[in-house]
Amino acid sequence: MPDSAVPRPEIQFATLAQQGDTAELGIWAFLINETIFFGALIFTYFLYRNFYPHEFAVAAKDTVLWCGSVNFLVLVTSSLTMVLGINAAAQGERREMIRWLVLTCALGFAFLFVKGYEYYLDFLHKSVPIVAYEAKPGEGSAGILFWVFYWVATGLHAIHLITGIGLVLYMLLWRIRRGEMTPAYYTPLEVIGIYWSFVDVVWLFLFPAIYLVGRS
Amino acid sequence: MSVTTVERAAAGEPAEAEPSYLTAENTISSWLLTRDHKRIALLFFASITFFFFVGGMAATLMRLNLATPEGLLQPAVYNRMFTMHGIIMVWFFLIPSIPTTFGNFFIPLMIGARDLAFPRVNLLSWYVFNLSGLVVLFSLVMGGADTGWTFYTPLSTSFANGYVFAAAMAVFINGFSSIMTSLNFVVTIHRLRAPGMTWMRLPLFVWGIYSVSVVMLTATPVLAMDTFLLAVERVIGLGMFDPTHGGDAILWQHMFWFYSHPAVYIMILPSMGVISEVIPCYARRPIFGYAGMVIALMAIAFLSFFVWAHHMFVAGISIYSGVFFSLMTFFVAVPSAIKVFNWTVSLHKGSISFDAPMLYALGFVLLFTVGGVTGLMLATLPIDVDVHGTYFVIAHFHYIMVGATVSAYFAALHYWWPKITGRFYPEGWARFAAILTYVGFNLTFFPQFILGYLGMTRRSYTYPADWQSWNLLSSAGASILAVAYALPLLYLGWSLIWGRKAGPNPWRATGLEWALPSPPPEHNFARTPTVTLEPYSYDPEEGSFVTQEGTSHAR
Amino acid sequence: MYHWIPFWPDTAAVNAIAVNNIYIAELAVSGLITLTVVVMLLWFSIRYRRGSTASRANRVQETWHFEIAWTTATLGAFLILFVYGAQMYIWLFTPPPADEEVYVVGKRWMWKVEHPGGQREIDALHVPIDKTIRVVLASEDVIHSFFVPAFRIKHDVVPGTLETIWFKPNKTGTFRLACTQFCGLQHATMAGEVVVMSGPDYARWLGEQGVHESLAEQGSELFRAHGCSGCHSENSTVHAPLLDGLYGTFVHLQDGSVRFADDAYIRDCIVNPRSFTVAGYPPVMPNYSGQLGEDDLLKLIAYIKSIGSKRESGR
Amino acid sequence: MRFEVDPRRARPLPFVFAWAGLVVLGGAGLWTAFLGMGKWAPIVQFSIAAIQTGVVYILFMRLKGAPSLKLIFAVSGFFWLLFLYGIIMTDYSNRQGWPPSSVASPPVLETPAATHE
Repeated sequence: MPDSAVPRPEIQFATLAQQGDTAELGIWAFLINETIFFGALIFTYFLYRNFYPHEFAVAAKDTVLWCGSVNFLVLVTSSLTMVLGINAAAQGERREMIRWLVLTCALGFAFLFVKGYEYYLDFLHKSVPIVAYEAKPGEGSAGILFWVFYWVATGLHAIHLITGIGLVLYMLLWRIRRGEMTPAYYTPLEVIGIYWSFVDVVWLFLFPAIYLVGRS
Repeated sequence: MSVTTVERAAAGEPAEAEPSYLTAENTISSWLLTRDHKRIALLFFASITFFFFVGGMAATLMRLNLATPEGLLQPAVYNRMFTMHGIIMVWFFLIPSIPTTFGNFFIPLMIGARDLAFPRVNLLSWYVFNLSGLVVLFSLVMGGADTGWTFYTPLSTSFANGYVFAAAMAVFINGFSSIMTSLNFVVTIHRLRAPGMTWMRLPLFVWGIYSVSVVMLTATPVLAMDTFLLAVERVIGLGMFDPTHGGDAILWQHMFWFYSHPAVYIMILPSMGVISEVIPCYARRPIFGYAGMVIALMAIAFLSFFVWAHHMFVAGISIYSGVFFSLMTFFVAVPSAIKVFNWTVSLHKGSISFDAPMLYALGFVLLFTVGGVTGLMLATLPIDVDVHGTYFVIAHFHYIMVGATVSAYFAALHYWWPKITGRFYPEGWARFAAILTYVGFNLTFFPQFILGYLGMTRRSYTYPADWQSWNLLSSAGASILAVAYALPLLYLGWSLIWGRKAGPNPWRATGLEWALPSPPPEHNFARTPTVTLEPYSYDPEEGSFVTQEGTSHAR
Repeated sequence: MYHWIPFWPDTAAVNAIAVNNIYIAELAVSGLITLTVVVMLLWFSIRYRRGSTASRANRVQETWHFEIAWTTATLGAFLILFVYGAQMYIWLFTPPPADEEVYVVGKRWMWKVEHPGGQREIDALHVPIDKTIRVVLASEDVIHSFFVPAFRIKHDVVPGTLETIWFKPNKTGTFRLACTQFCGLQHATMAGEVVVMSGPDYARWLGEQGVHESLAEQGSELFRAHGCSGCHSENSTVHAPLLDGLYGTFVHLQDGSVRFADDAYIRDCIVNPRSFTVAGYPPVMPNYSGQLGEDDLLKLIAYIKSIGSKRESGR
Repeated sequence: MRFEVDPRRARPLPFVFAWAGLVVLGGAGLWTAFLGMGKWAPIVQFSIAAIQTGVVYILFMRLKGAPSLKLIFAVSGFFWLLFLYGIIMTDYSNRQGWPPSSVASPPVLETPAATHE
């Protein structure tokens, strides 16, 4: 790797190590904010599920369990491939790094594909409030609150995932191609990896909230 | 761990040789694409000043309308005016005011850093702020929203017919700007302090900005989610706050005030920081009880999260909850009281000169005290039950948010004006404006306390005729206040060209920012300073002072 | 007793006297704090102005004693105020046994009042003096807030729930009634008057309203018209709980919880029956939300209340 | 070119194990949904989610061996959520007539003396 590819620290930092450390702290500060953002949404869910347990259970029976479970697997696996990609970057295995990152991206797209298909099934089941909705017997007027939550939560999660895919693609198509990710400085990848895993964590909570309520 | 040591290779030149940040480059793109925190601060300053006068215009119309019971405006117009006044003043002036301008400009200078940790994010924050500003202006131009700045559901979701969606989206987008700015400050203050700049040597302004950033970072996402759900409900017609589907209309208020009560402290904490800079400088003595001030700042920031439902004592929350929030509100008043006492005692055995920033600061202390004690009344449950939603509340929070915060804003503007521009402001005019602000403000808002206890409800375009004298008094005060707020724009503008040139340290102050030439060079410190002293090492007896990196200056 | 104070609002209820007292106490404390700050500020500013010859030697170095002192002082004062306020709040917001009850429905932009005898008024509320009046509040659309400055009482009216407040007027006259929660275009004019009358005057006023049916009787008609009586009666084929004597008792629900049958409970049961299935009964009741307006609901509640009290008095 | 590999980035095996653990835990959560656990089901399922979150945070997001400041940042989001959840619940848990399915604190009991004058 040519020496010129090793970036110099920005003007406000003394060393690359300090710059990298600060960037990681930055993403963690951002995640405080993201945690509370999704946490507030999930709070409304807890609240209404607590008020209307029967309505929620009935309404949630129409969620597509296999889609949610497959997506759980896909997302957890993508977190792993992301980490392996960063490991490869840390070890200077450029080819391997690219392979893992491409796989991560592909898994991200797979998630979106399954999610899209699930949305289509929801449409067929008439679970789209306003557009196509039919209250199931027993779900009362509160059951639709579950579906509002479902669309808001999965929609916001998908937006976050799309952002993540965009960032990985930016790394692959721009920063890595220009040879900027070296074992000496791969913090951008590290930061994106942390963000990616956080999107995964959101799904860990949405999965029981959406798919497991009202089974059995 | 948290300390930078940089010896830039080419640091042999004397600092004066480097061009100032204002003159380093002069193309339009050098401003619009700048990563220099000082330039971004000026960009924010321009945006915020613009919104201050837009919001002020709305306030002028309101006070004109209320001068007579018959009013001047159509009810629909009046309703939109107070809504837009609230939204613009809260999110587009008060919340970003001090952090994005003086915070941006002086945090790196005060801690001895070359820039904020994420300069690009900082610039992006300005663009996002302006984007949200465009959205709110769109909403305003199209006719405005008519819900009040609090967007209470279900009025905002199902019944209001203004541009509520656009206004809510403006608030949502604005949140990103707050988050980016506060994230930047938190990380910068943690990671980029100069050697020797320990936590207990930070100037109180830095502490103020740090505490406010923590609050912004943790409170804003709740508002973001809340406005997002509101926007969804507004568009599709049903949602989480919809009582016809079993939703709870009060949940909106809980989540809204979870942000918006801390937001009040977002507005006041940086001002407290400013006042803690100004008072020692003009009293020529160390601040009284530095550690106590720091603890009080952080305690206010922390406790501010536990008091939000005091906006909801009559909203139908459980009475036990009401009692809890009342107790917490009394608790949060304690550190505020400590700060007032400490500022006051900081004058003791000083050598006080009454320059314009000091006049603003003393005005701040007095107005904040009045706002504070009336806040105490509002924390007392039965009184709140009575005066909630009346002009008493309006007067109370204007004392804090306008009286105190805007005074501090002007104090900061005058105090740091020589540093920012390299020119003195005209002292006589500035003192006149400071006194005029104080008089006009009290004349405007003190009558509103009386009106409130008499039972005049807020957000009303009309009122019974026997209250007209008080309202007229208030409107008259408002016109004085308008002059007092417009005046600095004129003489500060004048001083940009004809003002006397200022040296590096015209006030003989101790902070690191005064060690730099005025205006500062592009990359601040050619050589990272090493801090050896706590701030505010003034000596009133000798008239001498020692700056934080250890240079002592005799009288 | 407060008339000599300038700029003081009317004080026309027992509640208002209590609030006046605490308000005066707070004014005194606030005045004291403000005065302390102002005096200190002025004194220091004058004595230690630049150029004055006052000695600056022996500046206080150990500041923490002072800080501890005024922290404890303010904390103590605040806690006293808190306790004083909190117990009064609980008293204000816990309705005592009532002599009279009225139903008030907020609707953009008017207050609709229904007396138990069936008398109705708009933007006016007639009440007798020296009686404890209980007001049950409901909203048809957005959040309103019921505010009578002369009584120092206020409560938001939230759609989807019923709120109860009380007051006991002690002065006859006409007082302002206002809405303090912004509710749209004509919020400012959503006001009315509360007329406090002597007992005989009030009885005469009630009689003059030309009403034939009490609220409960109107509710009884609705009870039949909406088919409630088809299930909730002794000779029904559907297994549904009887409502006689329900009001004011504890109800055991299917999910094991216990609810107190008050106005709000009955309202919840009508609009959202599935969440309140009574233990031992099948969940078959249809959902009436959207079919009944708030005033119809209040009539039904008045009816169910009346058969509750009939049963009791019969026993 | 010489460089030191961050020891936490040297071996893939811990991450693979963590991944397997996550999948197993996810499967367990799925399984509990069909057991008919009633009101315990959400508690168990969200506890599983919390454990999974811990695994992801510590290993995938490299909190293990990170400076304590990062740890504080990572936890503080959840810490603040506790305030949000806990304090709002002080209201909902004993609001009159809310939530609909729990014991409301009984108000001072009275039936109106007479519904007719």
